[in-house]
Amino acid sequence: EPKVVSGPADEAECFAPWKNDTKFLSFDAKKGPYRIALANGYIANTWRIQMVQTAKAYAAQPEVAAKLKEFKVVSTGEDVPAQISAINNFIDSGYDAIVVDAQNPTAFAPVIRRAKQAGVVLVAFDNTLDTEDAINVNVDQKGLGAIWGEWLASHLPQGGKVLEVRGVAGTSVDTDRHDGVQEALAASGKEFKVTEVMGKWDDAVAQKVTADAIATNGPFDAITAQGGDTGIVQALIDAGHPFVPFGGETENGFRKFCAQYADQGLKCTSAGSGPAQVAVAMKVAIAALEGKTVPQAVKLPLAVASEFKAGQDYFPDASDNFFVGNSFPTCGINFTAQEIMSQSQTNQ
Amino acid sequence: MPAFLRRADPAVLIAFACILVLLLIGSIYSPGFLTAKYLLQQLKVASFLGIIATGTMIIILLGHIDLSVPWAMTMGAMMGCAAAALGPVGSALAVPFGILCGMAIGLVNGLGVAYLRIPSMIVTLASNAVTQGLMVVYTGGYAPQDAATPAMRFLATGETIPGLPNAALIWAVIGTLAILGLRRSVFGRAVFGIGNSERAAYMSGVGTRRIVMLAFVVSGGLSAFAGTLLAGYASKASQSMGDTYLLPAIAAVVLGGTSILGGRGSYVGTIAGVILVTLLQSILSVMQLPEAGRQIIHGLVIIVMLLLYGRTPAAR
Amino acid sequence: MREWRYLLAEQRGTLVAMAIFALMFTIYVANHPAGLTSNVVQTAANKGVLLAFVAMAQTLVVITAGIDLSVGMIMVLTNCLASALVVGTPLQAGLGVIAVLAAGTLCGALNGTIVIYGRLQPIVTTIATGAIYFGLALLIRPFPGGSVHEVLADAMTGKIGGVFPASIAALAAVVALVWVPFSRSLAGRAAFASGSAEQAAYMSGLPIRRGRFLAYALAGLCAGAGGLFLTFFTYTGEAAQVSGSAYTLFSIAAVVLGGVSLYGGRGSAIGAVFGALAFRTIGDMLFVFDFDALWQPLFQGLILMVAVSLGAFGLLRVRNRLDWFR
Amino acid sequence: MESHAPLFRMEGVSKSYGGTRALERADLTLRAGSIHALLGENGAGKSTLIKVMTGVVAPDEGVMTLAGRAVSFASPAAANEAEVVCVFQELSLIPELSVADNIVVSNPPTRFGMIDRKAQRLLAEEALARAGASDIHPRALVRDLPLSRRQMVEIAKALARKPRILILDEATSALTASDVDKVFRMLKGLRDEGLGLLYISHRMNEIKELADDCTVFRGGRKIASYPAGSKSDAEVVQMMIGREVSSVYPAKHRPEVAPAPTPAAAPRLELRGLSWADRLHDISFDLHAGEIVGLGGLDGQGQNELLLSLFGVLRGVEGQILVDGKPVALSGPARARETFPGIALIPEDRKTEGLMLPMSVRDNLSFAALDLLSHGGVVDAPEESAAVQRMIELLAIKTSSPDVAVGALSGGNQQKVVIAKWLLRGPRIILLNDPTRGIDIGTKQEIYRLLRRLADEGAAILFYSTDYAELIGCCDRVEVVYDGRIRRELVGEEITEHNLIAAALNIVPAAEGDARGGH
Ligand SMILES: Nc1ncnc2c1ncn2[C@@H]1O[C@H](COP(=O)(O)OP(=O)(O)OP(=O)(O)O)[C@@H](O)[C@H]1O
Ligand SMILES: Nc1ncnc2c1ncn2[C@@H]1O[C@H](COP(=O)(O)OP(=O)(O)OP(=O)(O)O)[C@@H](O)[C@H]1O
Ligand SMILES: [Mg+2]
Ligand SMILES: [Mg+2]
Repeated sequence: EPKVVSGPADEAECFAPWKNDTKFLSFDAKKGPYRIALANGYIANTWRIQMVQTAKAYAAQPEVAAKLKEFKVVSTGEDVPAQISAINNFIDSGYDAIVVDAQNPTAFAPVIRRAKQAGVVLVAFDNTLDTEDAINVNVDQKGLGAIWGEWLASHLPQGGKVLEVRGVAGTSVDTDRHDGVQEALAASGKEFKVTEVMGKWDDAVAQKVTADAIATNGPFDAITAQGGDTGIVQALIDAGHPFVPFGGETENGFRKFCAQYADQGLKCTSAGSGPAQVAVAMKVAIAALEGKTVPQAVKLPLAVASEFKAGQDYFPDASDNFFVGNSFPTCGINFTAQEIMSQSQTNQ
Repeated sequence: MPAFLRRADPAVLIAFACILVLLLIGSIYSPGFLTAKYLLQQLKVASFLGIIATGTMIIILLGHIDLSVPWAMTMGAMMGCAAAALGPVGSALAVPFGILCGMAIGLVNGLGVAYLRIPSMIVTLASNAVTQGLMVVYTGGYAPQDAATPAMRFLATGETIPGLPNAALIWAVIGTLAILGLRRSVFGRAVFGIGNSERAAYMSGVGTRRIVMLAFVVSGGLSAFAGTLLAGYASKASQSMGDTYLLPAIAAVVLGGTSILGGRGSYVGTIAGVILVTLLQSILSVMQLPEAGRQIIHGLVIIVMLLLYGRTPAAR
Repeated sequence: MREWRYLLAEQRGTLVAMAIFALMFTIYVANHPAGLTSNVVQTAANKGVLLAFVAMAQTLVVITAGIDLSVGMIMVLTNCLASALVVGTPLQAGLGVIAVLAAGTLCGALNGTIVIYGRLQPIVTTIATGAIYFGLALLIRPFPGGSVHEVLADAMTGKIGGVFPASIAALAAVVALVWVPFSRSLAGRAAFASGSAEQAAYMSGLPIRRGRFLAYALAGLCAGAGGLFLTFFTYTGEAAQVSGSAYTLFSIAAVVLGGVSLYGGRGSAIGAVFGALAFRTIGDMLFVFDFDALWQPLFQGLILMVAVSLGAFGLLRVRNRLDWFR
Repeated sequence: MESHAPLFRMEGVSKSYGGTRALERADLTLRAGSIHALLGENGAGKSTLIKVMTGVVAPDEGVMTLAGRAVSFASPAAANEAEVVCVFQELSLIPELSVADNIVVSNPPTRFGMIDRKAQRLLAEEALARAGASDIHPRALVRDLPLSRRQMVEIAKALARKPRILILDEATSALTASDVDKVFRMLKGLRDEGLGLLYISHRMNEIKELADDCTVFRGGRKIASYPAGSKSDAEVVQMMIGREVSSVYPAKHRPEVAPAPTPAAAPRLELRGLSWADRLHDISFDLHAGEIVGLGGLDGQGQNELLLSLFGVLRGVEGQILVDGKPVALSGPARARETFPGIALIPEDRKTEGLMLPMSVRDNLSFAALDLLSHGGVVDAPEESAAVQRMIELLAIKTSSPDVAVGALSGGNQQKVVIAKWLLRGPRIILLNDPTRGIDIGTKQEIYRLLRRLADEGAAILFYSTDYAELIGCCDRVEVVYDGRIRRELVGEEITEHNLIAAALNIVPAAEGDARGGH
């Protein structure tokens, strides 16, 4: 049972509170080294694989490794109950802290209660949990949408036709980002006609629906997309659609395109929540176990870029599927693409 | 009525009529649906599904089902791209290597179904899971090269005949082979025979196990081939790129009049089914409806079309 | 002597499923850091029961030689419904439970109606109705949310007398109230018979349509019970397409592990329940064995492959090659 | 019980399937307390008539009356309701259900709304006993029973329904003499209880023994109704097939005419100590080119297994099989059919082992010989058509075109397709499992002639039949099987009904002469 204390947090630079009125917590210090678990859901996409790789890389860093007795990762698939059960099992097995990339932010109430009773530190990231009883490492999904929306509005002085490629229907991330975009566009006071398609955060799907949208509803004056951005640019190229301002995610392939076609009108803002946030979540968990003061909700800086420099904002030699934006300098977390993706089993 | 129309299966004719109706409805929403550009684009996208559906159809004709399509596709695409990383030789062999990997999955399925007599639905489910596992390990562990080769790009999006995407050309070739193979070849006859009664086919001295295994190998190879083409289309391979193709492929084959119990169906129907499914998805995706509405309409349209022509004969 | 042999032959699928489950669960518990505690059992039970409900639903349809690819979506839809209806006073929540189960039954009945009276092939019909059910779920829950009567939910996912998982008791109750009467009724027999040999069943004067319809409707009911439990388990509703499809596919795996013939006419929901529990234990193995995170899906796939290949050992005993063909 | 009042009447009933006119203004009158035989060649419309009577198909026109009241059944269930019960030619058992389940299938005893399995079991046992099949365990799965046992279950199932009219459509076609005896005793009992029985069979001797009235059909029309015994065999056959059949069986080899099996040459097929599981024990005999050898014995004594083992279907067969003096390893039908000089098997159950019912006659006929009719894996269509046409003519298969689905042919014609599809390969060793089951007398004669001709041309034929008359009429030699062993070899004149039955029942022939004088 953590004490509510007054801020600021111990590593205030890194552990920025989510809001002004965010509570600060202090758990009873436990003696290390700790047993920490990562309960992941789905794994078969690049973001999640990269995330797991980053988590392992972070746990392997000497100063972190020294504090860990065990770091265990379990991926349970799409199925929320399986993930809940995994957390239950971690609790029953006496792990000190559990880091969760939740499949669904609202579904964990019962297990959060159990964790609290058992005195286990629960830290959620990526998809955060709707609760005050766990620590959330928050990416502002709605704010991300707002960034894209505001950026588009600023690049279209007269308003115009916008193509919005959304993600997977029914998820909170999709809804939050969509709301952010819509509200920002509406707030600009300009006239926007938005065509919405569902791209499922997948390049091939996004490319197909974009091609269809261009053929039937195009041309567009601007584009925003939650994922699958590389495919969307590819669709523009294939259709001979003029390059237009594009607010999108942080895929390496997308940024490659943005850099390549910048002078032909492909102005981009690329913002997102890199998989490396898992490292921040682990850092928070360790800090909490050490009895340090941490905010209940940590605000993660977004990795935003509108200018693209090779080797820094994107990596010409790395895979298009790679997610860029893996550094949180305020937290002392800096991974290069190579560090993450060539982190193989043996050198763990 | 021209002779070829009189000979044709009425179900297939109605299916093609449904295609026209869909297009007309689309064109009320936006005239863009009737442009050559849009139609050719659909044909290109339909080709991927068409190639997969060819394999799916052969399997369904046997009375089996292949649920390993999604990751066979992904594996084909990823392994093809991986081969390209090995330099010019690898680049030249990228597509065949991808196909070979798909055939390997098919071989596992085929061995399981034909020789170990495990229900196809479950072997292919398991092999799909295993393949997914392999691809996750591969992606995570080997900093994979996953950019499509120029050859893949060319096969998927290039145009040998101006205006006609190569993908469509490839589908046409595969389709022709499938029509001839199913109608005229010993293999095709055996497929129909096994689909109707594997026991009787076996007792007729047909090597039913070999045929079934071969069919799964073909299906795996076609899935992987479609995967490499899809990688060419998207210019890269990625995880779970095949997830959205499994159910549409089955739906297309059955919408085309093939019996899920095996032994009955025509490839022309499958062509109609593939185009129907592709158009329906495309039209719904660009119509500005809430996703819920799209899903509901999608389901309703399929049921209505089946009620129009896909009913099995009454028992009496 | 001959009598028990026949009994054994009848129940072989179910017994094998039980054995597979017992073996896997023993391995799991033996390696679990916490050992065999009531918490560990409860966690496994809650997770397994969800799939068991869906597998039961799938069994009902599969014995008629059909397949229901919408079971997962019915579960998702009823989950969303329950997150809106099973709230408020105990009375309201109770009525909500009934409404949710009724909605599940209705979905199943709709499948049945289209398949039987529309004479369409079950596989595409249920792909299509699955899309419809998912669309409806999205209408109710465009994004995750809602709530549930927490006392009821905790009771259903908790422990009876501090030891026995309540979810298992609920599952047993559904088996006793739905499956047992159905399989022992004339309609149930007609469902089995039409799955085994439809023409013969018709010639024998069995009420095939009634039997099949009932099977589909009860499948909807079981899937609805699954959706209800999902809500109890998560306190929330979510229109999750991927998890709907995942449950559908898992249910097929569970049914096969449970000894139900996908060709129809043979199998028991009890076997499928154990098949589901066994399948779930495959996932749990990841927890007790220290596999690298990236190797876990492969490991899981391989165990599944091995588990489904176990049946092939029976082939060694086949001395008449015609027995290969069902 | 008035035996003159017609129990059931059918007038002017017609039924067409697409273009095929299966019944044309057919009439039938069935008296209570009588056994009425329906006769007619394959495809005459007998089964169709029965299906109309029992509500399986709806007639195009015509009326039916049951005990004076007009009836029309919408389904077999409705017919059962009116106590009209039928044993169909294509059996209507549910393979995955137990024997007991099947016997009470549509009307099981219930307790509290659930099926009472104890009561069901008792009912089933009683029905099996009445049918004379107490050897069948009520919990056995129908799937696991051989065809003859399934027919017995089907009869028991009909009895359990307490019929007023009982119809048997070739219900005895797979039964051997001892079973037939039991069934006949039972049927006669039912007749005496006042039931109306309708009996269809292609076995003339059965009809002679059983029937009170007979009706002959041809081409969907009623030709004549007459009291049994009022017409000679020749007249009946004349009515059935429209021509005379002088002698059903072709002449056998007479050593002085054709000393065919030259002992010098190696036998075409030689079995040496064949054993398999607990079904076959140490079976040895030879089969020479030019010979027709019969397999006798009660059904289910291992004859089917013996034929299957020669076709490579069984695993773990011990002993040796030699073809033309060379040992062969048969790993399956595919090997068997290619083993020079080619082995063919006409299987037991045409529906599941012989035919792909929904496929066309053409596809079925050419299916086993596609390797011969193709070049480089591509089927030669003209060659195929010619071959198919040849076989249709050779066996006089009654079909409107080769594109018709085999399932739409009458039972007998389906059987002909099975035979024809193997003859198309021109095999030199032909194994037949009850090949004339359900075939009319005219066609039977053609088949016997064909077999003899094939033998004369050098084929070796092994012929299992449940019909003793056939063994006596056709075979040069008969191996009688009992409990998986060759009980006795009967050659030439020794092949008599008496000897066949004695050996089949494993009765030791005390002294050959005595036995002959006996009955
Ligand atoms: N389902 C069907 N569809 C089309 N034609 C059919 C069908 N059933 C029977 N026929 C045709 O009707 C005719 C009569 O068939 P039916 O089965 O009544 O003959 P049958 O007298 O019983 O012959 P058998 O002695 O061979 O059993 C045949 O020409 C047959 O081809
Ligand atoms: N499928 C079957 N086929 C034939 N006989 C059966 C079958 N199942 C059970 N029986 C027989 O029916 C009787 C009842 O057996 P069973 O074990 O089913 O009892 P039960 O159904 O539990 O009884 P109750 O109806 O009193 O609950 C036994 O004699 C058994 O051999
Ligand atoms: Mg007949
Ligand atoms: Mg027999």
